[in-house]
Amino acid sequence: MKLKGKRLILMALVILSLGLSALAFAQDPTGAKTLEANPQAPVDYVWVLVCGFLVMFMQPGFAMVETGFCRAKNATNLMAKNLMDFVIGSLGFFIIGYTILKGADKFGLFGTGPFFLLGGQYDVGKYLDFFWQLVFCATAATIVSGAVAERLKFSAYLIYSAAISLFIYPIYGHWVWGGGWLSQLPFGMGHLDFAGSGVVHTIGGMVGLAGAIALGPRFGKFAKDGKPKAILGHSMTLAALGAFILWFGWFGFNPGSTFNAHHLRISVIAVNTNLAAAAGAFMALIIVFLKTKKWDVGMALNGVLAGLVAITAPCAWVEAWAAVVIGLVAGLVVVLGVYGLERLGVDDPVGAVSVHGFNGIWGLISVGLFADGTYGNYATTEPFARGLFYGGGAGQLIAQLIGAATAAIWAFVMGYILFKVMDAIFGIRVSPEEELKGLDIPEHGTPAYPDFYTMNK
Amino acid sequence: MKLKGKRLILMALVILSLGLSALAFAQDPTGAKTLEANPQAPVDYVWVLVCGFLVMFMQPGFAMVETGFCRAKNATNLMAKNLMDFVIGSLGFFIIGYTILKGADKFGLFGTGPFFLLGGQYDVGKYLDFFWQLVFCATAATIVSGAVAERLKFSAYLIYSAAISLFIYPIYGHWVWGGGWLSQLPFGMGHLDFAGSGVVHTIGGMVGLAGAIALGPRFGKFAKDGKPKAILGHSMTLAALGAFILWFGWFGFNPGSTFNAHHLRISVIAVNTNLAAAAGAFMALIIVFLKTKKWDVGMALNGVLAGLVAITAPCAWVEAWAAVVIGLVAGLVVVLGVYGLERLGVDDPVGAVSVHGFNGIWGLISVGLFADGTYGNYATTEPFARGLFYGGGAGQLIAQLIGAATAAIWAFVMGYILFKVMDAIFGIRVSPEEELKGLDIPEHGTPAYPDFYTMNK
Amino acid sequence: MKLKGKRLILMALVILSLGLSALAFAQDPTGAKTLEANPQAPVDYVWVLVCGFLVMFMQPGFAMVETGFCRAKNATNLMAKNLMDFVIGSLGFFIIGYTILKGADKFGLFGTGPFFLLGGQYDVGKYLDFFWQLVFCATAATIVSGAVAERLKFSAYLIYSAAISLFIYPIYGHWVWGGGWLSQLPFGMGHLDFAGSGVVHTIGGMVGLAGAIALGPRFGKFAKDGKPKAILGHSMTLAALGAFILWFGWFGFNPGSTFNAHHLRISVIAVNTNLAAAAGAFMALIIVFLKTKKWDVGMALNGVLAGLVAITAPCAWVEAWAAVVIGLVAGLVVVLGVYGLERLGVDDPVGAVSVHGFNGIWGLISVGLFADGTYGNYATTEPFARGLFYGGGAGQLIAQLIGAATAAIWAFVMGYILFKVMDAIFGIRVSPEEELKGLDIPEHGTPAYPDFYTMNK
Amino acid sequence: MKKIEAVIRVEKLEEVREALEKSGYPGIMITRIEGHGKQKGLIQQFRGREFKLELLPKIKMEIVAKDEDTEKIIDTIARTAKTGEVGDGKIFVYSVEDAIRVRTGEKGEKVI
Amino acid sequence: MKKIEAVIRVEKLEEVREALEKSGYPGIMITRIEGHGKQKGLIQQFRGREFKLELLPKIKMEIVAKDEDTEKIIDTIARTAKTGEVGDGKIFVYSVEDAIRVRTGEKGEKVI
Amino acid sequence: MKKIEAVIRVEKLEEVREALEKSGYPGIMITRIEGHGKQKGLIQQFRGREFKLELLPKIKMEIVAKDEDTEKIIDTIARTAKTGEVGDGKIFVYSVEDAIRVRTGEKGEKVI
Ligand SMILES: Nc1ncnc2c1ncn2[C@@H]1O[C@H](COP(=O)(O)OP(=O)(O)O)[C@@H](O)[C@H]1O
Ligand SMILES: Nc1ncnc2c1ncn2[C@@H]1O[C@H](COP(=O)(O)OP(=O)(O)O)[C@@H](O)[C@H]1O
Ligand SMILES: Nc1ncnc2c1ncn2[C@@H]1O[C@H](COP(=O)(O)OP(=O)(O)O)[C@@H](O)[C@H]1O
Repeated sequence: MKLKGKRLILMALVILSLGLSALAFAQDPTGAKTLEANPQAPVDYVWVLVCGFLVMFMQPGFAMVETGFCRAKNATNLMAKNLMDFVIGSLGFFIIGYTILKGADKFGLFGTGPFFLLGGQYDVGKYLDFFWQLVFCATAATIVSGAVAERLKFSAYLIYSAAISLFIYPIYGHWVWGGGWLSQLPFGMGHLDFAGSGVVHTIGGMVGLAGAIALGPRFGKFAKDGKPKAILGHSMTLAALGAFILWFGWFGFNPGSTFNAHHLRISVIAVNTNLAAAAGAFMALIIVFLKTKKWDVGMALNGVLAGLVAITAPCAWVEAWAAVVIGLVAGLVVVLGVYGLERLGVDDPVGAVSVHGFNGIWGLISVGLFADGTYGNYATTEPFARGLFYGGGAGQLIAQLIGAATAAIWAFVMGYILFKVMDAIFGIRVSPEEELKGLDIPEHGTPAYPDFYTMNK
Repeated sequence: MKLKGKRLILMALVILSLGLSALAFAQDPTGAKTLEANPQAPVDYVWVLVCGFLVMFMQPGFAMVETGFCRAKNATNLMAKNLMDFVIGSLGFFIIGYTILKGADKFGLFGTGPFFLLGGQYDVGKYLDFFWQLVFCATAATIVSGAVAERLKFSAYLIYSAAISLFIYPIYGHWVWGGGWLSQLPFGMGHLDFAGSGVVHTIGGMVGLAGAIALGPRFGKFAKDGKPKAILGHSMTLAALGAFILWFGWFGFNPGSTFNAHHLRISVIAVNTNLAAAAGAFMALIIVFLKTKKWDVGMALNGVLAGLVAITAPCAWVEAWAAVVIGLVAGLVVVLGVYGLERLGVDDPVGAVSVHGFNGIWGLISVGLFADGTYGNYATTEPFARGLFYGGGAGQLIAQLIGAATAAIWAFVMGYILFKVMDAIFGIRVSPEEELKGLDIPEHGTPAYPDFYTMNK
Repeated sequence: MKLKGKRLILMALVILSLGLSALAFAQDPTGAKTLEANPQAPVDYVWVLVCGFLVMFMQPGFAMVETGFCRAKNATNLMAKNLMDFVIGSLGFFIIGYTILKGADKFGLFGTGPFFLLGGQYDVGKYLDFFWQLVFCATAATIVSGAVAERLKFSAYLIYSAAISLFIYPIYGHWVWGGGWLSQLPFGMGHLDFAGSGVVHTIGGMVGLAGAIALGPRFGKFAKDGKPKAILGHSMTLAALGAFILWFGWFGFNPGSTFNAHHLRISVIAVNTNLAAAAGAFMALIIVFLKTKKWDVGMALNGVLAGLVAITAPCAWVEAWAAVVIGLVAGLVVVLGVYGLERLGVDDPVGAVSVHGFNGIWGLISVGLFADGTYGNYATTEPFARGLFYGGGAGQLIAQLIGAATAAIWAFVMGYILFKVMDAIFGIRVSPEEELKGLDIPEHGTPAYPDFYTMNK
Repeated sequence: MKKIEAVIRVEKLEEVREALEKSGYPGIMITRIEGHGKQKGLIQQFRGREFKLELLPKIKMEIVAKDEDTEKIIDTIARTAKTGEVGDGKIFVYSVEDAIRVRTGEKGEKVI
Repeated sequence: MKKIEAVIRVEKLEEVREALEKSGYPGIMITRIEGHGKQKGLIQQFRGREFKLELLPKIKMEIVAKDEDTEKIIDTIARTAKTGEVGDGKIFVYSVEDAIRVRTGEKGEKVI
Repeated sequence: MKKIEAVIRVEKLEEVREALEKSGYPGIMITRIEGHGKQKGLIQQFRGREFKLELLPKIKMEIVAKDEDTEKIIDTIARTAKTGEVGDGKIFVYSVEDAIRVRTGEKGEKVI
């Protein structure tokens, strides 16, 4: 009994301090006061940081997938873009993006407060949150490079990178994760997006769609009769490496989004993440095999990513078999998306729109269907999210549909305006000669593989 | 004094709750009850998950080593195999493999219970264990792709992947880690295999040997007089990258196998893992240098992996100098293995059998020699494992030899039957023309490096 | 109140045990006593180990950057060097290096004690410290391979690797981190180098400079009139991958250097690390663009690393905006360094001297300027480090300058003697024919890319 | 029989081949070469340092044709490969003594 | 002196070279080319989309031989390179005016 | 017009090209080939197993020159490509029937 009592007190302490941990003792740059207030904080900090490192490591994952799926003559350019979106994203998010996302809410629309992490934000908890939000923002930013690959000017990409990290991402992020209007929808528990199927992937994917449309297809993508032609990537090994790195990094992305190691639910999230990825790859491989009688690795890699994107929103709220189902559907969505966009004349060199844009939407919707009432709003205490199939009614589903539509429209419209305005001012597409020669030498002076005999296709 | 008292109580609480943590409060999908029962659980969950992520990241390590050591014309195929064994492995292990491995023991032979993680398995602790076991199973599965590279049909590989994750691996795993008969041998502490030199590596390596024998050597591997010829891999950079990734991932594999961060012994395990890898590489480099006067990087990379495989079983039970000795012997074993198999006419394109099969056996045996009585059966409390050189007598060694022989025979026989049956039904080897052209285009339609001028050897 | 009281006791326990944790209960190979003494130890062990794994993973980062920036004909050789410096480094540091670094201080100059981790060092805490120090030592070792790339004999590199891990690194490390004279300078808090801008990077970079000078430039680097010529690397994708891996690994390097997860300051360190890297890349990209009107990715990648190296010393003592400034200056330093060394006729194929040597120095100095009094000497309790700009006077700056000069001189002189002595005895440079053909085949027998048509430049 | 050997720009390969396809040609060998002629070298850059690449990537096409078809093929190539800028390339013509079709062993002009 | 120029299948390179080795030949130059003749293009596929590769990888071998050896070498190549399927390739013969051995500076047929 | 076809060592490319640059030449095509002649194969090694590479990487240079320039160009190449060791390579000379400059459509010796 005595033991039990001590234990309850200990528990109480833990729970209490967790409750306070978010913003308690603000402006504690040293961290000593925060630790005193919450002696259990170290494991949370370790968890969040390590997961954040994994999310950052998704950057080379994207870089490798994109360059692997594009031609050797644009490989340097893709490295440049994937590097600089993270660089510009980091700086832009530091300057103001973070404030817009997580500052004091104004009208449910955006956050306000001091910029540059100044003004009372020099605090271990604040910095932890900033780090986490930053790597997520940068992930959204880097998605777009694939959709606009092999033809967008580098200078336009730098400006785009600034725009997405300064406001396109932070504003939508605020609506969902910063206390904005979507999080307060009067349906279900409000719009729910656990790790960002919508905030990160739909936003990235739909800005990418806008970019791909604004740019038009690459030279040679469509025959004169409009029939799509395949343009092969230059390295299946790098593409596969990239997909594996992303899969690995996603274990930071999803489980880390509890922002709290005391939610032991993290194990369920990890399992769901893995199973959805596997199911996505399996489905994509099988569908294309039925169509072409070939085991298409490129599409299977897209299937992995599709499964990962789709499970990102629901991962904390569903159980294993549902994760498999969500992944299987994701594999279907990505295949249909890739074929469908080609039919519409849109050229998305790496499948970014189908992977991130469409499956981000599917992921959001799936929360409204499969949420099974075992996890709350980043909380292990009631209320728990419950979808249509688990007796939760249509409320959550409606909230999800509203959020998904908002994400898609916001990102597409902002992206389209951005690219069109840039295009009107200075032209966003490289010249036809540069496109034919590849962007590496005209834009960067540096061919990616000068020691190898390469073909120019 | 008072302080001391509180401390003891705290300790007691911790130890108590750790004892219970494994299965206590089953069916706690939310994780709140588990946390209440064991407030120290978060650091264990974080440890196991992060280590599990690292183990998953070994997948691209294998992919890069194998593709680097094989020819460019089969690179897409190797990506496909290394991807799909993880995909099929994840799904197969989810469907039934996990139940066979960890379900309620029947006759010491296999586990039983509900499949698909259903039936009371929706529990944070269960899911954690599932995740950990899954990434290990997938590692065993992916080892084989190297031994059968450049000639096995992709469809046969899909079936093999299902077979190993559905029953070949789970059944043997049950014998050692699921409470089966090997763990209950009346010698020493029963058969001990800390992180799976046997369960994962001997199993994978010996199924690989069976596959390599069933398939026969690649065209051109042996001259008409039977003399082995070298077939160079296509990228030493990718091979080295892969070996480094594996080395990195092994820090999840071995230290994470405590399944418990409260075993501070994890630091010893990390040191041993690193030193054995270094010693293995050193030895392999030196031996081949003495023979050929060239610094053979390919063999040194194999030496790294050999050291890692060998230390996998004993890593928790030995001290640093012993790890170095175990690694040095592993370096010797892999070199002798590679030359020996070639002499026997077996073609193992990447050295998987010598690295994983033979050194898995050596690792198991070394436990019986070097275990020094400082760590128990996944426990920091007595009884501790003790080998021949540390006054433990021959008991543990006998248990190790029985386990090693069992692993080798089980895996080889099951593998051989599997490949031979498939061969009888639909033929497991691609046609000679496909082999000459490389598997990438006939099987997948996609060459790995279409922008580069490549040679076909 | 009652609650508060309990909490304070708990706190006291934590702090007490932390204080003891470093060496308390030495020779506890099992770890049970250490855990009993400090029930909070697991999270620290997990943190240090996971960060240590990330530091180890920097090895392939270096390997990929170096090989990407060098020619295909030396790619196997660079893999061999980057592998074997870690192998030899691990073994050498195990044999004696660790004792010199962390053994009982003698005259403030070096440590003494038993070698081979023997003699009472079989202890979980000791092994943890050994692991951490080992991966740092190996990082210093691997820096040099870039500066001496494409012309140093492999045998000379093996000897160099032994020398740096046996004594060059450990002795200087002892001065700063082992209680040696630099740590006891009577200025500021003594010389401060949080994660090793000096200990690791200046040492590595300046030994590299010595090697580059001793070897002379590569054939073709300078025209007959002395004008530097560009020698392109063979893979911008691998170089970028390597830089991303390093960026990722640095999140272990810097935050992990608290050696303690209870310093919640780790979040600040992570943010600073990221921002400095971004700022360094941004600055390097812009400067070269202003000069050549091309977006130079190679220099931007160097800029990333420059920012990371520079922030390594100050990361724990500064705030975010200062990290950005430090990174921007680092970007400038690396560009000036690269151009300056070329002007002086020094050939550093990958920019290792500018990245690690010069920015290591800048990083050390920046502590004396920007330290803002929020963190102590690996402690969250006073005294806190304070630089010139934060009212700390010139004391800390002087300590930093002394340390920086010492590091640069020690490393350069020892390195120069080492390479010159080896050169006198057996010649450290490959023959001109071997250099022209590339080192891969003459030294290792193995071309890196035998399936590809490569050019020999 | 003549062999027509044309050096053209890399970017023109597809266009020229399609033009030949339309106007008809017996067969082709395409080789990736590096060339140097009147065209100035290409400036490249690596880690801040510029340098001139003297040898530029070019495509060499070789077609063995019947004497009577030679003119037309040369015309087609010359027309489609032209940009008017330095570096467009050259076409050389050689005489061929004999030709054999491996598949059948036949010899002479008929195998073209 | 004649130059024998043979276009063969990539997979046949090793076999043909070994046959030549046995029957004797003076020296050889091997180039990796892409070819187009009667053989249909190869279907490849990328992310679900099929496409036809018009240019197929081929091997070009060039041997400069004494007039009297030409016949035998052509025979050897034609025999071993043959599969009977479309795409086996062709052999062309040209006359060579002179030959120089760089190592010695010697000229004429004797350097072959 | 003559075509000069020289097979040289890979390491000699830069030196030969610079010598030609100095003494003057009209244009050049450089192809990366594999060759086999008197020179012994190269021993390589992979994972402990040695093997002989029969085909060695070589450089083929082709220059179409006016008849009167042929001698000098051959001399320049032969001189700078020489090491005196087996494997230095050979130079072959062929006659060229016609030449066309794509940029202008001009024909004959003047386009060289
Ligand atoms: N006399 C020649 N011999 C061999 N190759 C030549 C000759 N002249 C031109 N070439 C090839 O043609 C290419 C284009 O020639 P160039 O002189 O640059 O253009 P243009 O034909 O417009 O004068 C060169 O890169 C070279 O490979
Ligand atoms: N007239 C030609 N000129 C140049 N190359 C040719 C010619 N005819 C055939 N070739 C080469 O030979 C290869 C094989 O020829 P193809 O017509 O496909 O086979 P077949 O010899 O069986 O008719 C082609 O890919 C092409 O490179
Ligand atoms: N008769 C030949 N026909 C075609 N190529 C040849 C001939 N003789 C030599 N070569 C080429 O020249 C290269 C060098 O020739 P080799 O006989 O090794 O040297 P050397 O000229 O010193 O006798 C060979 O690799 C081959 O490519």
